[in-house]
Amino acid sequence: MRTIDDFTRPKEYLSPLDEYLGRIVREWAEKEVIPYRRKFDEDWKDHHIIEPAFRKLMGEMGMQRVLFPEDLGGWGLGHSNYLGTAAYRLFEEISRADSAMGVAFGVVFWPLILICCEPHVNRRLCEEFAPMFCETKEAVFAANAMTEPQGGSDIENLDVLGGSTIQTTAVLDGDEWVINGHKLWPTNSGGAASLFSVVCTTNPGSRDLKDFAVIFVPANTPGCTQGSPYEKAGMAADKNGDIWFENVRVPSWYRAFGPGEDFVYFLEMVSLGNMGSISFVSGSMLNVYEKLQEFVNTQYFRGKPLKEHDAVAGVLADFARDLEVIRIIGYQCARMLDRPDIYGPRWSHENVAKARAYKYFACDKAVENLGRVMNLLETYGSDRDWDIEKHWRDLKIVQLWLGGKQLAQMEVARWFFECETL
Amino acid sequence: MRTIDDFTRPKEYLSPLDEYLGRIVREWAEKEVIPYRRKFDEDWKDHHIIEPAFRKLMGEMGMQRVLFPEDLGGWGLGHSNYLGTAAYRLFEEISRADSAMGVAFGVVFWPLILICCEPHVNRRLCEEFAPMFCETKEAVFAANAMTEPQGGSDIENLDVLGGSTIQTTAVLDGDEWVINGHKLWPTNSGGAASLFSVVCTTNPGSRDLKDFAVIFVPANTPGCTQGSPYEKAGMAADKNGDIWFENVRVPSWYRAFGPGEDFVYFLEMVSLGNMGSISFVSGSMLNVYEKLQEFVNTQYFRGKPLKEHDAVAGVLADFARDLEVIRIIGYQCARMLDRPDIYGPRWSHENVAKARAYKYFACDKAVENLGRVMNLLETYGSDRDWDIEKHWRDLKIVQLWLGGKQLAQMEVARWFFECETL
Amino acid sequence: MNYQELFPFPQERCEEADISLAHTVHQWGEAELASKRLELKEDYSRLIEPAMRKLLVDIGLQKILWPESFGGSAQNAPEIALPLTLALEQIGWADVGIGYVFASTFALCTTFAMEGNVQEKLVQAYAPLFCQSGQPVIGALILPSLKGKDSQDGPSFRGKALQARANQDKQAWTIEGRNMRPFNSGSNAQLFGVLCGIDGESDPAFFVVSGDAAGIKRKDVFLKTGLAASLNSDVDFDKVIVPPENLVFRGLQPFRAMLSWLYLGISATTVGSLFAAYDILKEWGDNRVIKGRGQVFKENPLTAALMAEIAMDILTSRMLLYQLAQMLAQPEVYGGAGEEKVFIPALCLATYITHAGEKAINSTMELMASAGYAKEWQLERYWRDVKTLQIHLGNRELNKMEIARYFYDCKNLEGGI
Amino acid sequence: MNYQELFPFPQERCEEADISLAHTVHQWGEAELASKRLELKEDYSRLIEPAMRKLLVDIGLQKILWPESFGGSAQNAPEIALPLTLALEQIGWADVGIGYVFASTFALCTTFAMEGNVQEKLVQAYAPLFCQSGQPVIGALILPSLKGKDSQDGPSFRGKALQARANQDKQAWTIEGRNMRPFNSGSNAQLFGVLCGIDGESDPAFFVVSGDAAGIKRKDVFLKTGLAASLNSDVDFDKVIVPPENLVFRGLQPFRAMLSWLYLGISATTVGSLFAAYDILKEWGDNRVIKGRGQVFKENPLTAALMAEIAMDILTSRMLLYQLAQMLAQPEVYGGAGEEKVFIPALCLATYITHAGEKAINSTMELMASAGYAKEWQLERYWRDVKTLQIHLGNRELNKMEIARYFYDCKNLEGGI
Repeated sequence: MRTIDDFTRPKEYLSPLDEYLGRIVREWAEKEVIPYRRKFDEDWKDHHIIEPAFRKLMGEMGMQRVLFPEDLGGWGLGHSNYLGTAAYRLFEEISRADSAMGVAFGVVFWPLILICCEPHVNRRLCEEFAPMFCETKEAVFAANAMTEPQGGSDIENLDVLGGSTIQTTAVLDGDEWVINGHKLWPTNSGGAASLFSVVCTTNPGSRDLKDFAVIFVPANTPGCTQGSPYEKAGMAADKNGDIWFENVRVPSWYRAFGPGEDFVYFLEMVSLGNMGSISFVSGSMLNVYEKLQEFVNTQYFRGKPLKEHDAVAGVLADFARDLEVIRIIGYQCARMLDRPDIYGPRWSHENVAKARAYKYFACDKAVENLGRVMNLLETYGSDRDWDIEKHWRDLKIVQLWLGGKQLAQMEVARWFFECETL
Repeated sequence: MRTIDDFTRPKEYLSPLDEYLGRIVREWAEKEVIPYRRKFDEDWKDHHIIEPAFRKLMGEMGMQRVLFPEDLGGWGLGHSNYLGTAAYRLFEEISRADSAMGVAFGVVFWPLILICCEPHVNRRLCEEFAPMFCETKEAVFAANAMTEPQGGSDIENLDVLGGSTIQTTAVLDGDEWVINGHKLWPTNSGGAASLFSVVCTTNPGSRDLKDFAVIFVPANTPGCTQGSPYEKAGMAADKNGDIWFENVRVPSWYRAFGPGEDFVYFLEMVSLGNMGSISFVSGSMLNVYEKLQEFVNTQYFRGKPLKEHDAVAGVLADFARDLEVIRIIGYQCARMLDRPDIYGPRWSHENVAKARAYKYFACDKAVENLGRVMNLLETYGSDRDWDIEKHWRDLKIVQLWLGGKQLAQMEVARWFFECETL
Repeated sequence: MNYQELFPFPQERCEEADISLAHTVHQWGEAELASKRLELKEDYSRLIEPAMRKLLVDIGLQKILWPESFGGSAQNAPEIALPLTLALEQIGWADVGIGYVFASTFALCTTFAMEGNVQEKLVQAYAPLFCQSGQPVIGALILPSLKGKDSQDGPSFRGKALQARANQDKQAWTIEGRNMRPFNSGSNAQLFGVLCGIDGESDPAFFVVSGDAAGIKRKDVFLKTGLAASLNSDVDFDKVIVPPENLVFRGLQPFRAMLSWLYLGISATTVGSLFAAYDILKEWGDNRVIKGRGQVFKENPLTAALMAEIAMDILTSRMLLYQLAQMLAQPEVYGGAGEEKVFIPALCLATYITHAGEKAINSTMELMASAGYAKEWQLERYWRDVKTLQIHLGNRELNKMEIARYFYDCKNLEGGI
Repeated sequence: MNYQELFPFPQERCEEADISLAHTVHQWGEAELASKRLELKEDYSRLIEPAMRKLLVDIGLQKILWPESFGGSAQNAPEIALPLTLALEQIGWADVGIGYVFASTFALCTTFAMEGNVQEKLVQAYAPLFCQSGQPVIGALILPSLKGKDSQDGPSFRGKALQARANQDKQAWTIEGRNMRPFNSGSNAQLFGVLCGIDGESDPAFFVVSGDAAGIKRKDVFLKTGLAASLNSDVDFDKVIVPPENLVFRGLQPFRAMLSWLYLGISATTVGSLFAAYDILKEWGDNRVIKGRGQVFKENPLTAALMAEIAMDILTSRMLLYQLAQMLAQPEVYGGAGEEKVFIPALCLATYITHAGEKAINSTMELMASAGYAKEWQLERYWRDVKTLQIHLGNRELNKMEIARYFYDCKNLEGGI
């Protein structure tokens, strides 16, 4: 029988770790997640069922350590030429079981990319935070505190706004930054994260990108509080909530880099975040393929399995086709971020715009396909016991985050058509 | 200003010839085709204007020779690891100017692939036909005579029909094949082709693929006649018509290979034909991008170039995004056919099904996008002087050929879902 | 202007009283549900039962089909299609699940209570339940379904498995079915409508069965993605015995007539939920500020363009909905609800409307980003509900076989509804 | 059954006489065009003029708006919307270009001949041309357009460039315009309707100009993708002088009223062309054999599924078309054709119908493969024509600004029609 591994990946791009990572994570997913995931929705607040699976993956198997340098207890992925493709495989396998776990895990990479990745390793911060992730068997989460109450993902709209709408402020007081502000919605907030990268401004209202700052704040720093998680349409394993910073003080060297540079490497987070989103999409869709195969093989119409009906097969073909395309595009995106020597820096406007294009392509196609697949199942489509409605809900959420489609469209239009006033 | 070269190609895959081929063909297109192409539609029957451009490209620049071995006057592309990607670039650049020229040229490769490509070079036939293509400055066309009056592209539907619907027969009479039948619609028929590969059966009605034969027939063989070209919605540079074979006699060794093998390598034509179709799509769309850039930069709405209107920019973004995706998929497809060592033989069911999937994806997206682009131009969209309506007409034709979408869907469903009765 | 004025409908064909009923239902929705949105999120099940009681019993919507002698309002002529549509739009606006449960129950009852179908014994048996019990009454449909290979030995109808069999013994019928999955409310329906296979006969028969009949076993309520008001569970019929008059009809045409009414109900409920999505989006568009330049959301051309698409989907859906209502309301012009020339357009229109609904709400969610999927904003509930309504029309590809057969005179196409 | 019966329309609202007129037009189309398809392919221009003459002069469609005293049939009340729709469906079925030219001319004439707008001097001036000249009469519209940067110094209307300017000198008006691109028939129109900017005034004015006025220069007919009956060319107005009564209206509302009628015409013509595509596909589906197993094309579930989609697009488009016709026919219920509450739905419906038309014909071509793009099968002509009709509605994204403004009460959105 055909399996998910029959879908194409550009084999030239795969990391030497690919097979190993894929295998252990798939085993973990089969054993620790898939048997329990139908109960995840009701576990959204407490994570009683979800937490042990995270612990296994991140703490015990050590996936939360991969970005750190080897000498600090990590796996050195931040130094490799396979950051994108290795992460893609990892996220894809996790998301096949549960894309909320995919994003919760993936976002741990977000702040760490800033400090662990060539060519901009911040060794001092690596040393500072490596123990938090590398010297424990517990799952440790990080979060990127970006979005603010008014304007949503506007902050990502850097071409237009130059950071001028950021309300969270950082003031240097002696050797310390004093941070004040209110963030909401970040993945791994709602009480999950132990470490934040906080997007803030050193000069409120400024459009000078030198005033754009990313500062690390351990979650237990006095003055930093997290609200309860929000209830959402899906993605129970990903907690989102409010974070308040009230006169939070951290050492001055907790700023990722410094004026100008924080902004540049923040763009790298955007391109990698978009790549990660594609991996959540293809991972989920691979599992939909498996469930769909089961459905169309076992459910009968007029004495034949449903897949033998030509018109149904047409929908199956479109689904397989689009999953092929999404996956190839996802790996191409990962490759472009793996190899700045060939495709330019990860933070170039070109790579950011293209990653956004691929992401919103993947999401549009996923939403369209999942809608059609739900429909093939008739009323079973809405029943939790076929799992497909879960992926349907989750993938819709992937489509909406990172500023949603419209912000992506504007960035793509600006790059390819050099629009100047959008 | 952004150019078409800003659209992504997987650089790892490109042939060493890529830059050179791209440059000379682009120069040819700018000089020999683009200034004249608005008159092509009325030249569909006679090719008075079209023919000189073909002569330059194929005969004088020698592009019709590239597949043949070097020692026979060719460029040796049939021996290379870059058959797919080099051809893709070539076809794409031609199609940017005129996709009908792209297909008319591309289809010259079709019969020649059978005899010129590793690992199944038919040296004797190479030697036989190399002079026809390599020792002239005239454009020489070849065609693959496949489709028959009843059933259209059913013949390609080999999984289901096993060649049983082929009505064109080949009977061995001593040292000669005697061929009888009627074919229609092949590219480069209608009087253009000098050489045909004829898809026929040695045992009418048989489902045994050993009876499936591909036999070479020079167009001037007695008994072989071509009708006038059909008038079509577009693609004037591609002539299509009827071909009749009445007791056409050719030497027995004009059969491509022999029982079983003819069928196998015919599948290779299918996968390469689908890849080529994607290159025609992306080539055309690259030119649409150029024309669209010109339109949205120079046409004003409310005092600003049209591209500065956010809602219009949304359509521009979708167009750029989809062209990115199509092109990456096209090159991935080409790569898969370049490297059987990595992706399996070009004629594997997997590669055939996947190439079909990519092709019908590209065509669906192209038709959707061209429809939207036409609409952006308001009534100018239908005027020939913006060139876009030309590509709109041509790309619709690409969507419909090779058996159209439904045949592709069935083949994709059969492969990915192992349907058995479709 | 509100949506009632913005989205044209053939007001010249509607009675004052019907528009007034719709207004009453709207007020009910506002008071019982819309104004309690946050409570609803926390404690849906506590609020939903009293809301249904108010609507069905106090306002009296469940009385419409029944004779005045039982306390009903005797609106069982086809013209009920227009007031039904007006009311269901408003119910759907307030809660899609309630709309769906009501529409299904209504469709079930049309089979024996609609003018032309009236079966006196059944009316006498069930009218008191609807008019005098003081309880909201829920009817569940058990229809042919895709099933596993094992089911292929059992009875089927137009390619799908019939979930139950019926056999006549003396006068009474015995109905048997295992692990049947009703279309709605398996766990709490007071009556069932079941299409059953009968040994030795090619046409199935439709039975009405009281929910308290001996031998009915209900399983646990299962989790599903939407329509929370429909508490569904698998059901066993273990030798359930029903009197002969409970065989309501046999064959295709009356089955299709019931479906036509169900399609109208699903379509009207969908349009109502689009009004709710419109209201939510309108509020968002009026208040959200983007691009940090004080640009109100709705004033950005790109978001406005998508908002326009959504409005167009609502506009066309509503117009087509009323076209369907008018077809069902005028059998003398268009034919009866079970005739192919009405049933097929009804299927087409319901297919269009539920897909336009999916598209419109999908786009609305896009525009609202995180607020689109946060339960707090309620939009995601309508999204889950509308999709679930849609799939209750059945597998679209199989349905298309019905449609193609009609329009192109196909002879051998398999399957369908 | 043919498409007239398969695709429901509100027959109960249509007069016998109107249905009979549609029948006459259908027969005209059959005799003059459909039966001559192969000749048409070879020699369109020779056949088209006599066909137009038969339709417009002999059958007399161009006489409908004008007073009986001139030989017209005096159908200039809004109720003309329904018979117009019935007739245009049939014209579109036969030839989309003729439908478009007629619909544009009709829309132009409504501005001064429709009940409520009647301008006696203009009616007297032009009624004889339509009723007594014995010639098919073509009117061309010159409307605001996207133009290059240079045009930005000139007059504009709602974001687009006005192609002409008018200035009053004593009594007469002088109209100036260079390289104007009419919406249709620039090369052979007998009258023009031109929206002109007036110096110092914000509202533009609409003029009717006789095609033979001094100073009108027509360029060569240019090549375009569809609507072959519309022989278009750029036009210069070099100090064209017109009398004061030729200023038909000023401002937005009457402009929109004209567009509403144009949208109805474009929509009806599109639906007619879908009937033609249906006929072609039906013939193909009945006769084509695939899969080498003697399976008739229409009996294959996959192709049937797409055929069903096409039928659904035709069904919804036709229903919405008649909804639009009924709105225009009943200004007392829905408002006048130029009011926002009619104009915006008209724009929405025309947008829907022309896009559904594009989709349906695109799919039909898919199914017919090479026969879809071979000129011999005629389908590709409808495909080019329907797309060209659609783009005559204008840039869809800009149009959406109008729609969003209405439905969401936007204040600052730029542009539109």
